[in-house]
Amino acid sequence: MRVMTVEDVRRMLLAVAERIVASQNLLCAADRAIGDGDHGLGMRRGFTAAAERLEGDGFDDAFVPFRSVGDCLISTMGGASGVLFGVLFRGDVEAESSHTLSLDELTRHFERSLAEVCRRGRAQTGDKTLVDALEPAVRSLRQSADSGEVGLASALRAAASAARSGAEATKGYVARFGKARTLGERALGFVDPGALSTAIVFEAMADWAEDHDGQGRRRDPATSSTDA
Amino acid sequence: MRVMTVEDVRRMLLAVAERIVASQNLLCAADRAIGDGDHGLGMRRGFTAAAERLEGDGFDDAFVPFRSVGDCLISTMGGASGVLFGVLFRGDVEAESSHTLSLDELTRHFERSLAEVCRRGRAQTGDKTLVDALEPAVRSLRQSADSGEVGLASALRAAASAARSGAEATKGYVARFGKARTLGERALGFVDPGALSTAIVFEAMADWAEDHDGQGRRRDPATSSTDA
Amino acid sequence: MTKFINDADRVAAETVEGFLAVHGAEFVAVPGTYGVAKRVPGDKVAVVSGGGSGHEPVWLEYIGTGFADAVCQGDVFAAPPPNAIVATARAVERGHGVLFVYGNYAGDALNFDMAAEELQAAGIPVRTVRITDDLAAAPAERADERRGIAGGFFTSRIAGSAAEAGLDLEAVYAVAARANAATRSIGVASAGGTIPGGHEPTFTLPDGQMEIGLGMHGEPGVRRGPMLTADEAADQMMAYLVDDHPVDAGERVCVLVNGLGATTRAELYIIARRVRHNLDARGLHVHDFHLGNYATSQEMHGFSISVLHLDAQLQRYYDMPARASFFIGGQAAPAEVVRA
Amino acid sequence: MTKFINDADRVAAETVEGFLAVHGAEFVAVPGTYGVAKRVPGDKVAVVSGGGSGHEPVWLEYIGTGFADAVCQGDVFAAPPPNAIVATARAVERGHGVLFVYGNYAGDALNFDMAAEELQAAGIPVRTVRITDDLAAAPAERADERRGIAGGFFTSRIAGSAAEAGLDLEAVYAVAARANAATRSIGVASAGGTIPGGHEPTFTLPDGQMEIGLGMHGEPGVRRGPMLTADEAADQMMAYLVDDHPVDAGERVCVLVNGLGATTRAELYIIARRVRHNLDARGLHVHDFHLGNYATSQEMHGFSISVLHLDAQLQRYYDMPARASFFIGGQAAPAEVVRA
Ligand SMILES: Nc1ncnc2c1ncn2[C@@H]1O[C@H](COP(=O)(O)OP(=O)(O)O)[C@@H](O)[C@H]1O
Ligand SMILES: Nc1ncnc2c1ncn2[C@@H]1O[C@H](COP(=O)(O)OP(=O)(O)O)[C@@H](O)[C@H]1O
Ligand SMILES: [Mg+2]
Ligand SMILES: [Mg+2]
Ligand SMILES: [Mg+2]
Ligand SMILES: [Mg+2]
Repeated sequence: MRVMTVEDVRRMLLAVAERIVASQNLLCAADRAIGDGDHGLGMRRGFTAAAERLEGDGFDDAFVPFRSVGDCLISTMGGASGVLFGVLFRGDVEAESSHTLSLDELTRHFERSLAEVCRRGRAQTGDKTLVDALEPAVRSLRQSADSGEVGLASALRAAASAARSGAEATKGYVARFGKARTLGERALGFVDPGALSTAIVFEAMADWAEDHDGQGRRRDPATSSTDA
Repeated sequence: MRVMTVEDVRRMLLAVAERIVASQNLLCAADRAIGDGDHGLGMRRGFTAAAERLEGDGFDDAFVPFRSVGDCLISTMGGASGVLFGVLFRGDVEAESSHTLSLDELTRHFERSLAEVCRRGRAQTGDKTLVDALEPAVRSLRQSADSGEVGLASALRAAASAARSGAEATKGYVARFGKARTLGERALGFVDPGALSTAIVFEAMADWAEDHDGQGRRRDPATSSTDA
Repeated sequence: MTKFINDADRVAAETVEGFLAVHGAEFVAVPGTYGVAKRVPGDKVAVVSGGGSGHEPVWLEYIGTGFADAVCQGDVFAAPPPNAIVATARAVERGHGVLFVYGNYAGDALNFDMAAEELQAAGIPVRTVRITDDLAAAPAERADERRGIAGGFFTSRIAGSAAEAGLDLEAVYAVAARANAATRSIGVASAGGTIPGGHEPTFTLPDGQMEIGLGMHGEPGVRRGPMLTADEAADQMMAYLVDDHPVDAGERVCVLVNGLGATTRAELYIIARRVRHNLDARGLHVHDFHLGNYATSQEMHGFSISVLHLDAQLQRYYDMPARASFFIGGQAAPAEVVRA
Repeated sequence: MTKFINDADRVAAETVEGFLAVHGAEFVAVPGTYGVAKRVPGDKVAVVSGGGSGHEPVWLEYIGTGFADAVCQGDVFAAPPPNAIVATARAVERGHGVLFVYGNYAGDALNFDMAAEELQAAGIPVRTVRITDDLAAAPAERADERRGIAGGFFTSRIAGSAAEAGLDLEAVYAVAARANAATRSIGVASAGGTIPGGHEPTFTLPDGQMEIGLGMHGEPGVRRGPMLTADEAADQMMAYLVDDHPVDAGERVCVLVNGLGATTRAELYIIARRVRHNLDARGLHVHDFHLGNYATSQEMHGFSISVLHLDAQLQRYYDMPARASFFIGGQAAPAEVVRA
């Protein structure tokens, strides 16, 4: 798969929403360990609304499903992650427009997301936030795009692995933002809930892309990161 | 022992106070079952103050230690039992005066107490209150006194047995007064805390009288009703 | 043990000391008691309340403009002794007699009655109103055996104002008795509190169970069963209230949704929402709506609903200015602004 | 599960509905949000507050005379979304700009900042004061990273009064920021509450342990250890407060002893007694002393102590009339009437 149609993007994001909703308990448990325990609730609320929006009227621009999901998260979730996951999906207000989505366009989109997340949240890599998963994922996308040889599905898979490693790495960090900040060293050993969500988002995108990629391997359902 | 001196009365009441203080947990547990759990606390507070008063300055009237204990309970305990145990010891404000205490005088004293407890508390036998222990104890004292043949120690022992049976009998009653009233049939099977205290009071008096009675048997410490 | 105290035996005393540390500009200790009195009581009938401590703001804080002139606390859950009550009453009695207002519990009645005898023997006239708003405590035929719970707020407030209006003792007594007769309450709890220093809760309920009609010391209620939703519980309790004191459309009522200690304000508002629907559906005019912890039982989890049925006479005194340390003037939304 | 609710997902919504069922005469819903607004906001700078629900009376009831003109709640413990904040602000904005006052949490800042951008893009000037009173949340060098807890009461009250005094946006902002900078708080808890519908407490502590400096969502504090007596806990907390913001004898302070949810008023008074001793011993002038549940965390067992260091400018606004549904004007005892 070299480009995604508008419909591909819509279906992929529906799959993401479904995966996040199914991960509610997992995300709440992660947030209970070093936050206030509500991360899964907010994400479920936001992505339930997003799924409804995606089920709704047709889209004629491949960036619009992303923006719709983002706006939906921003206006329904509340909490830190409402805005942050909102801009993660929305990218920037000054967005591109295109009927299909190439890897390069997708990469530019997430680069704008990353910049916006960092601008608003003021977190950097190593601060134990979702940036720790998003930043390596975006870097990986950029490398795949620059190589010019990688398909969308493989690029998303690589980005998902990078996001997952980044999320895992947060176990070794103390938090500088969010509710875990005051925990100090007591946050060590726990994964950041937002980084975990971010990894799940990229994994769900990679899974969908592989499932709908002629050349892609069928994904093994056992690697699904839900807790249903 | 045909009469008690002022000093006898003082020492006997000190023994009563000691016994009640040592019974605190037992009385609280009984009150927890069908009341608000504080009966032992109030009794401890009252009898601790009463013991201090008894330790204090000399008395020249055999009724005065009773009245002092009563006043002390009334002014330090609070709660239903402060007034009721207060008048149980105080008898009536229009009291007798005597240098020694005969069985007949003691009986008249407790008859006045019983009348006063009933007047103030408006409870009758069978209402599951301390009256259920006090009334048979007083009746027993009256019988002993009328017989003209029973010594103080034996009379108090008989009264104590009557009080204990009366207290035991409260297990078969529903309460018409105090905090257990709203329990209805759920109070069945539980002894009334105030009746239990009353039995302990008479037992402590009987024990003291026997211990200080030439003819009396030495009491078996194992029958002591404390929970220390 | 999760309580912040110093010594279980000093809780009642230090609570009063703390009250005076905050409100000492207006009130003063009654020496040798757990009583507090207005620094400047009016030249009028003295209203005196009291009872066991552990229910704060009842009775300690039921003092102020439109409330009592003096209050006397006892130990935790124990009535104060007669001599303390006498001293407290004497601190504010100004030659017009004393009205006692307190909850209808055996211990309180015994101690206040003995105090009344002593005051009367000294030539001070005393009248007594015992709060009997808890409809769960006895059937209507024996309403005078009922316990006093949060609805005592209404009677206290009206008694205080009637005295401030300058009525004589008999008249203040009559108004306060009328307020008490016009008030009904019912409580519900889902978990008990603990007495300071104690480790066992005052009553226990299996998790997921609740009990309607439960008393303020954990006395058993009329109906134990699985947790209902807030709306179901409010509906059932409103049915009990209306059964016991039928209402006609257009009648004027004051309402109190009272927290028993550990109930969140959010829960109280969720209950209040449904209570309001009930009142509106019955066509009642809500003259005033109170919400908050007005009468507690340690950190018991639960609430009570109290309804005062106003008439013109009661309203006159109810509407007079009132202020106590725990109290905020209530305010009712006009029926039309409340959405279903 | 001991909570009286209908549906965990409807708690935030029904809490607001209940608030309006009681206080609907003065306040009105902001459609499509969990926001409420004054029916008749003044022709002045609009003060708008908000944050996650579950801390009632914060923020829902921080509205009224001398408080905010509108407040916007989020879901339980979650900041409200930007569009809800924008709608809430627009309901009371009258051409003089908007001051946002809210707790310094990442979620609140992100959402309020995005709302501010949107309002500013529409030509409405916005200024923001983030409450940072919790000294346990970060060292003094990074005071701007501290969380907002119960001391936000003082800043809210002063901001509301400054706006009502007719100051312009910059001036209201400056006064509110000054109030925030002059406020310090510290909390302690011995048991956590549960989120409605949740079964696990927001934080757990072995029985008999307490934690000083704990946040309002159960965020860990600075010192966990065995339960202290009330006096010891109060002394330690006063030491933290005075360390962080040294005081001189004769200085004028306002104090708030705040319950976190399940703490009894008796405990708060026992704490207040010791706090008062501390203040008196340091020769401070207690201008006002508040006690009660002004900022809660569900039925958490614990309390916080907040101190506002008054200066002449702050006092001018502090002393203006103020009234909210949870709020009673505080009053301090003159030092001489407080016994040791
Ligand atoms: N300033 C920030 N920058 C980036 N991410 C942040 C920031 N603050 C919080 N987060 C992310 O948000 C997550 C918490 O989200 P959530 O629990 O939904 O919100 P809240 O903290 O309001 O309860 C954290 O795990 C972290 O990844
Ligand atoms: N009206 C009454 N007449 C006689 N005894 C009573 C009456 N009311 C209560 N009591 C006695 O008081 C006892 C309870 O005492 P206590 O627990 O100290 O007081 P309280 O009920 O105030 O907590 C009851 O067990 C009963 O024996
Ligand atoms: Mg969270
Ligand atoms: Mg008892
Ligand atoms: Mg008692
Ligand atoms: Mg949250």
